[in-house]
Amino acid sequence: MRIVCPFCGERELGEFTCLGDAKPVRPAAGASADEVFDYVYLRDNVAGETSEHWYHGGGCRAWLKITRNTLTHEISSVEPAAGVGAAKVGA
Amino acid sequence: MKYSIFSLARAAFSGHKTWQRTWRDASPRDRYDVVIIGGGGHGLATAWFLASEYGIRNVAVLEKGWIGSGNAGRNTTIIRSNYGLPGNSGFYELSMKLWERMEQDLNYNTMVSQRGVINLYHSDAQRDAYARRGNTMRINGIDAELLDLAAVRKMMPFLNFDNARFPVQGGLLQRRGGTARHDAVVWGYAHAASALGVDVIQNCEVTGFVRDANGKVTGVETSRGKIGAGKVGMAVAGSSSRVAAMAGLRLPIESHVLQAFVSEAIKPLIPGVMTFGAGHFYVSQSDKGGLVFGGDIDGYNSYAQRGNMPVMEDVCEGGMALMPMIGRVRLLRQWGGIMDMSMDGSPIIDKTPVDGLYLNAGWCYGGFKATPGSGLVFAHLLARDAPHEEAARFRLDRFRRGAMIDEKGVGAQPNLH
Amino acid sequence: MAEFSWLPRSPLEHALVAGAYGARDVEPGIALTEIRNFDLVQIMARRGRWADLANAAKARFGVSAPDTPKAVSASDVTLIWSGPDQFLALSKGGKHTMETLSQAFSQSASLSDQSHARALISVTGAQARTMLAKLSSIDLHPAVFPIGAAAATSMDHTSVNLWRGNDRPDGQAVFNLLVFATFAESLWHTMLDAAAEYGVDIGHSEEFA
Amino acid sequence: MVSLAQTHRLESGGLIDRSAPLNFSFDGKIFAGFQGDTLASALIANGVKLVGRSFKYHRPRGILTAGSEEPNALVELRSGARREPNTKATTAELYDGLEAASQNRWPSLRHDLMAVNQLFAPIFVAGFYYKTFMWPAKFWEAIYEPAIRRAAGLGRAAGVADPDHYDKAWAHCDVLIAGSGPAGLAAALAAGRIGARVILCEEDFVLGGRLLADGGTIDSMPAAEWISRTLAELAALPDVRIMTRTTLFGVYDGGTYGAIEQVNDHLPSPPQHQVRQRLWRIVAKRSIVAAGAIERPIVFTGNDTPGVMMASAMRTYVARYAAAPARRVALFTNNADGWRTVETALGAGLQIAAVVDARPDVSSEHRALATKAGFPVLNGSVVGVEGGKDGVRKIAVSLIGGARAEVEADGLAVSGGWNPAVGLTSYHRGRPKWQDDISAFVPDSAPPGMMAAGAANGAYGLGACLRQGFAAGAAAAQSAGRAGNPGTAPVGDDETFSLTPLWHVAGKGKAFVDYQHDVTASDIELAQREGFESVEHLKRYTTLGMATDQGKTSNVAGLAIMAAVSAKSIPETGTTIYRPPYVPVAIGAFAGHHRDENFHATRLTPSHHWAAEQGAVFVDTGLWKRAQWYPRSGEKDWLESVTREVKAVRGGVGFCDVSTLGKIDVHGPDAGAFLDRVYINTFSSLAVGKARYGLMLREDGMVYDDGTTSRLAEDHYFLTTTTAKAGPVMQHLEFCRQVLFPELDAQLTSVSDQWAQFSIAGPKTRDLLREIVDPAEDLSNEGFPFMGAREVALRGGIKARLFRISFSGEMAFEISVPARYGDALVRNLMLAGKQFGVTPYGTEALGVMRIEKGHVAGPELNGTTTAADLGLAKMMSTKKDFVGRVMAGREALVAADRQVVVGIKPTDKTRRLRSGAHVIPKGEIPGPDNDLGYVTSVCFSPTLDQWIGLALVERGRERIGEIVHAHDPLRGEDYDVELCNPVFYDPDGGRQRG
Repeated sequence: MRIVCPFCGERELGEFTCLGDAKPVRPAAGASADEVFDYVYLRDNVAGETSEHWYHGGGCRAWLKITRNTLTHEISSVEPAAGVGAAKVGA
Repeated sequence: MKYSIFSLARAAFSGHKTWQRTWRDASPRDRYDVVIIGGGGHGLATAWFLASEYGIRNVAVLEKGWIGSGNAGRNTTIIRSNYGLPGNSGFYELSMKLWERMEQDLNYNTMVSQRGVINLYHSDAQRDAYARRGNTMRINGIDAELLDLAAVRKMMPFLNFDNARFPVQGGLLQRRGGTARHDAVVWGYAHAASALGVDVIQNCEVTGFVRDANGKVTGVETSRGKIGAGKVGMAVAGSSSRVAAMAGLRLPIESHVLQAFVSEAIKPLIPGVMTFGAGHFYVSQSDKGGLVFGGDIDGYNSYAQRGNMPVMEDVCEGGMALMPMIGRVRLLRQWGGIMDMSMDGSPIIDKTPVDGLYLNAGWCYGGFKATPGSGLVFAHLLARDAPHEEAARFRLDRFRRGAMIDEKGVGAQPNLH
Repeated sequence: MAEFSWLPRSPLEHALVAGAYGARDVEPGIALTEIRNFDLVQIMARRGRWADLANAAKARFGVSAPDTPKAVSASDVTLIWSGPDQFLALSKGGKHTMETLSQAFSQSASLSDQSHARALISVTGAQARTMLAKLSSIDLHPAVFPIGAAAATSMDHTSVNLWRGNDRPDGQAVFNLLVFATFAESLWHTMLDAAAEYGVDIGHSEEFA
Repeated sequence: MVSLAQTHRLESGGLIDRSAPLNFSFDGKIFAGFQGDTLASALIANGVKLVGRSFKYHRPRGILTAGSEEPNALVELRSGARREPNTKATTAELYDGLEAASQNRWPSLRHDLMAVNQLFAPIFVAGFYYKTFMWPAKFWEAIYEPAIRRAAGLGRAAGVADPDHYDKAWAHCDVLIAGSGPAGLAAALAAGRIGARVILCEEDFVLGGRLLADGGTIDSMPAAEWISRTLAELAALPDVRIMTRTTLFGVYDGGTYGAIEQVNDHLPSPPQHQVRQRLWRIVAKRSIVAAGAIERPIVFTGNDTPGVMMASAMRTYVARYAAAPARRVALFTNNADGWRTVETALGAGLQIAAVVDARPDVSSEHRALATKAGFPVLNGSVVGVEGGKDGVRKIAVSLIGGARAEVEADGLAVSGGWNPAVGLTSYHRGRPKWQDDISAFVPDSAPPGMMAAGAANGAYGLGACLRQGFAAGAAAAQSAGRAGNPGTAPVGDDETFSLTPLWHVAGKGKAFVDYQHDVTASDIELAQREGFESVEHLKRYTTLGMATDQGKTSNVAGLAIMAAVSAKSIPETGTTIYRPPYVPVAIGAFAGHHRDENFHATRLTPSHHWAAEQGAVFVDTGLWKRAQWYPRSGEKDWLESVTREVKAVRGGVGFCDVSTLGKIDVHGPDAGAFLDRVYINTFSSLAVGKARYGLMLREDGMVYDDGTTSRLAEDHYFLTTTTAKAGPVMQHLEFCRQVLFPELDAQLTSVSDQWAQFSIAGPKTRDLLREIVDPAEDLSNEGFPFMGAREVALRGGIKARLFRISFSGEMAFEISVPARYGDALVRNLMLAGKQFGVTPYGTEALGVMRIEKGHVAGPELNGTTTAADLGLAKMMSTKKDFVGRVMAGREALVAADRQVVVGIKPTDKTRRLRSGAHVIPKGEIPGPDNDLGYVTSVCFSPTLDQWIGLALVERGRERIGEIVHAHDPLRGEDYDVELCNPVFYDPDGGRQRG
């Protein structure tokens, strides 16, 4: 697999680690245990296109949100995580 | 027809023209007491136990392709019961005991070969963890031995003892562990279940569930029409989430690819099953002579049944680190299976929140060894509506309760289990 | 009371043996040189402060801070991109140390001293690309990885910063590698194994290539 | 040197170098060949027909093919540690001194007693073993299986470490081409001229593919001349790279391809500093499979007799190697292409005995050729072969219409048509499609970026191969973004391909489909009868196509026979899944450099070489080498050394390198707020100049890691992790920062390698430090209180950081200096500490002291323990959100009966403890229901003069004082232990605060 890191360009799979589904969003403080349980444990586990968190640990250490097809491994988009590139957001 | 050397000899006179189908080629009927989705080892074993132990013979096993086409036919054939946590030890030992009588039970040679499984350790900490595990096994009445370096050297003189990055210090041995012929397990259960009246239906893909007004599952829609069912059991590891989604369920499961490899056939080179404790590599040698080996999952969700090179290289690096004598042995085939990776690395066998729908899932990469045990306890659940005592901890709600069975201690991250 | 000497010791001091290595029947195809005793500061822009950092960097170094995988050189410093919103400042002679830089970037960036965290190795020679192809999955073709190109990548499962410096006078490309200090000896041996068949000329230097 | 006759070497011709004779041995007998031979061609040149034995029946076998599809001619190549089992003689390049031996026979190839298996052939049908060997159960492992295993397998592995080296490399290109036949070379020309970066891989050691044997005319010149002109043109292009002896074996995601280069397999052993083989990971924007096609056999009785050979292989041996597989050749074909063998054989002066053509009609040209050369054309099929170990003698033919004929010949060339090499195009689980006009499967879909051209795509004529290859090369280069001019395509003759499908000639006696695995046509019929109709069932039940040739010559014939017996069409029957690698690849190549000590990288601490000078014993901790203890002369074992080290610390002062801890700079205005979210306790309130012990959880509520974090400035924290978790924690923190809490202004940098860090511990710590720290620094309890952290100056000018923290429970500091000064620091500590008896200590003594102090570490932080299990519940803040907070509250995680950390000590003070023992209530028989927990960490405590330990025990804290049973059946030990407070040493903490 090759992943086009938005910062480094195309790199090989070995530089990255996959964490898993990026769809579940960590519930805010004060969320119920059921909501947190859902976030931590339940997965759509899609056979097809899905978005995932990947870490470019063997490169620029950016966390990425990758849209990938689990049937073909084809990657259709790679975006930086929300907190990457924060230096360029309005203060 | 009963299989034996005598029936073989008799058949030889007729040029083997007298053999019947190993299992009946059944077409779906309108309704069954129990419909099992998934014609792999677990589904077929469940059907056989339903028929043989629980007297429920009006059973269909639905397989979307050919039986054994999922993980039953693409695993590395290891059987063992060397688990360390309550819940797992008892269950896998139940399974091991069923392996030990399988051929006689089924009248089919599944080549259960108890040549031993050894987990090598390379540090004091690893030795201590194996000691804890081995003692759990012993306390549960399972055979286990902790070998020191000298004993390992004697048993496997070909390992790299001299210039290894992580020298072997010893190993945890289960002599009753070993391998079995995976396809034969599938065919044997199909053969025996079919003989008891179970319909084994191939090329029959489940496309949806039939529900009554209360939401209870009363049957399945399939590529070969609607089939009514008193109860429906899912044994579709690798596709559990996809099938469960048809009933509106989300599971604590991710699908991951695990690669496996076999070398060219060579004369006997290694005894039993070995796992490398300092890398991702385990290996056994098949009766045909190929080294059957594997390692870690690729680490990303996949339904593609094929993996990539980094893991392939990682596995071979482990192999060469452990026993550099395999350098000139050639890797012949590489393939991948879809693993139902659960959130604690242990299986789920339970009723689902949907009435009439029963779940057998989350086997991670330990499903093959569980085949007979899984069949028995799932049959028990389907027949009695209560968990078998050896599967009492494999409940679906354990994650919500915090009662995980996490052998590796890595938590809710399936790709680390 | 004893007087103490504080001689710095390079992480490659033990492993590096200057001179020829590997194949002897050929003109050495690889030159490996360790550059010792440098200052290296990681400069990471704070939230919303890239523009401020860029201005401060321009003022301090006289060149623009790299915002893409590049290494830019001024007379006394090389700025090497190391990830989004961050770069490394590599220098010698105490001109751009943590102490001196923290003033300049106190508002816009977080600074972390990496001077001792890395070893710096320069790879050159006719077979440099061939040899690096055994270690690096990066495409080092001259058209793809020109002078000034940089990459945060891995070699032998170990993170490295790789960039192409100015060509040697004989026209050979020069590849610079910053490797983590505690991995350096191990990676060095791996590099020697990769290079041995081409013949290696090993040295160390107090000066940048 | 003995002069050895090459009895079957033709007088002239071939691409062999007759000026370079080579000697080699086969089964101990010495033969001669030439440079440019393969082992197979050299054996043929020497008239050797019998080269191997089959897998199951041990039938005598000869050479069938001239390539990597060979099922029969497998040998053990080389000897000793370099012995390579199952090496295909057809691809092994000859070198001087080559040693080869036949395999799977005993005692010899000619007289193989295992051939007795043939007597049992009526019983040894497909899958017979599933029906027997079941009684009695114990006999399987004891008797049946060992016998089966001995009989199975093929060659013998060396059994000792491979002495050769391997490496791996990366390559990048626009267009990757597999194969150097007409299609491959034309593709390279087009892509190269356009300006693309091209890599062409050819498994052979000579470029040209089928052109080498079949010749032809291209651009009005002989093929050989066209090849050399083309290679010259390609060589002049800067970005075209031709790799011979390199086989593309797999295609992976994102345009990544695997290839194996046999760098030095053509030499007796690799030259110094060189590798045997190199694994290539090639990244290509586009790829072209121009790997040709594989001629397929026809299944008929006796088709495995030595001397029966693929027609194209016979041409190859005659034309390329000038070696005659037979003097009097018969041809059995179902297609026009097979007739080329007649032309080649006649051209080389061989006799043609007859052509058996299964087609009803033969072209007039071929009839004329037969008449001119004087051999009969028999329209029919071969139904029997007379002969044996020494080859074919006579062939029985059944003519269309029913008449029989016999032909005397010493070789039979067979052509059943061609199968495009669809492996590479199918490895992403794409299935090839059936093409009726050539009766073969051709690529349908292909992995992204890949296309097939030439014979691999079902285009069999020379002209078509050139056109397709050239067009594919141009298209690939253009779609890879190149825009040059490809010039004009090479032109060759178009030939018509005429074939009448014939898979199986029914007859009595064994007719082999899979030669190597001895799968016969009747085995396939049996499989169908028993319900194994799916091709995957067929493969698994009969082992068809699972041999080392991967079914290259057998798969399609097998499924065609299955289609016939199950009354389905071939496309309905379908193919099995194609699986890489395309050819078997040495496991060593996949490992490359990563074996022995180089399996994984090694990390060394800044004091490593100093410790080595002291004779330290090192332990592997992850990738690190850490000093475990420092033995002194006269000490009889590790325990004595460790005990001395502990006593020295407790009674004086010692130091230990703790640089392996993960160290992370956390910067930014929100650094404190960030840490509050990742730790269970609060850090935003920590004063500058102070350190605090922190515990972090996973989101599932289990303890993840612990360590001390210090606040060095308002916006700068220095966080430490355990050695084991340094990498994972960094990744986790980056996840928290970048994904979970992007709104926080915090920056993270690993500074693990920047700092050499040492723990200095013992009552004389301050005395030692005062020697080394600038006298102006106040190290008094007031000036530098417990949990203080700040920068200090050292004597001689450099700066250090001091942390007053203690793992040992003693008065202790951790000192860190920039890593290049780490070596100087230990030497200076030794120098300055001499007067205090300073003692370096290793990880064992560190571990002893932490157990004495009841600190938890790796064995307790095992991923299944909660903060409360570890006795750290009070650290959990209730005033803030943090990772893991909610899930930590689940019922089973706060249950009263959880296993929690307690201390243990044996009731018999002389008894040794062992980790991994289980804890059982005293007086009870151990069983799953009373297994209370287990011992996690043990040590001999020199301070208490007995073994002590920590354990995780159900309701452990309530049980303190209880005598329980330590049960260790693995080691045959059972003894009583008392559960106690885990803090064995200085429970009030007075020493560390003093």
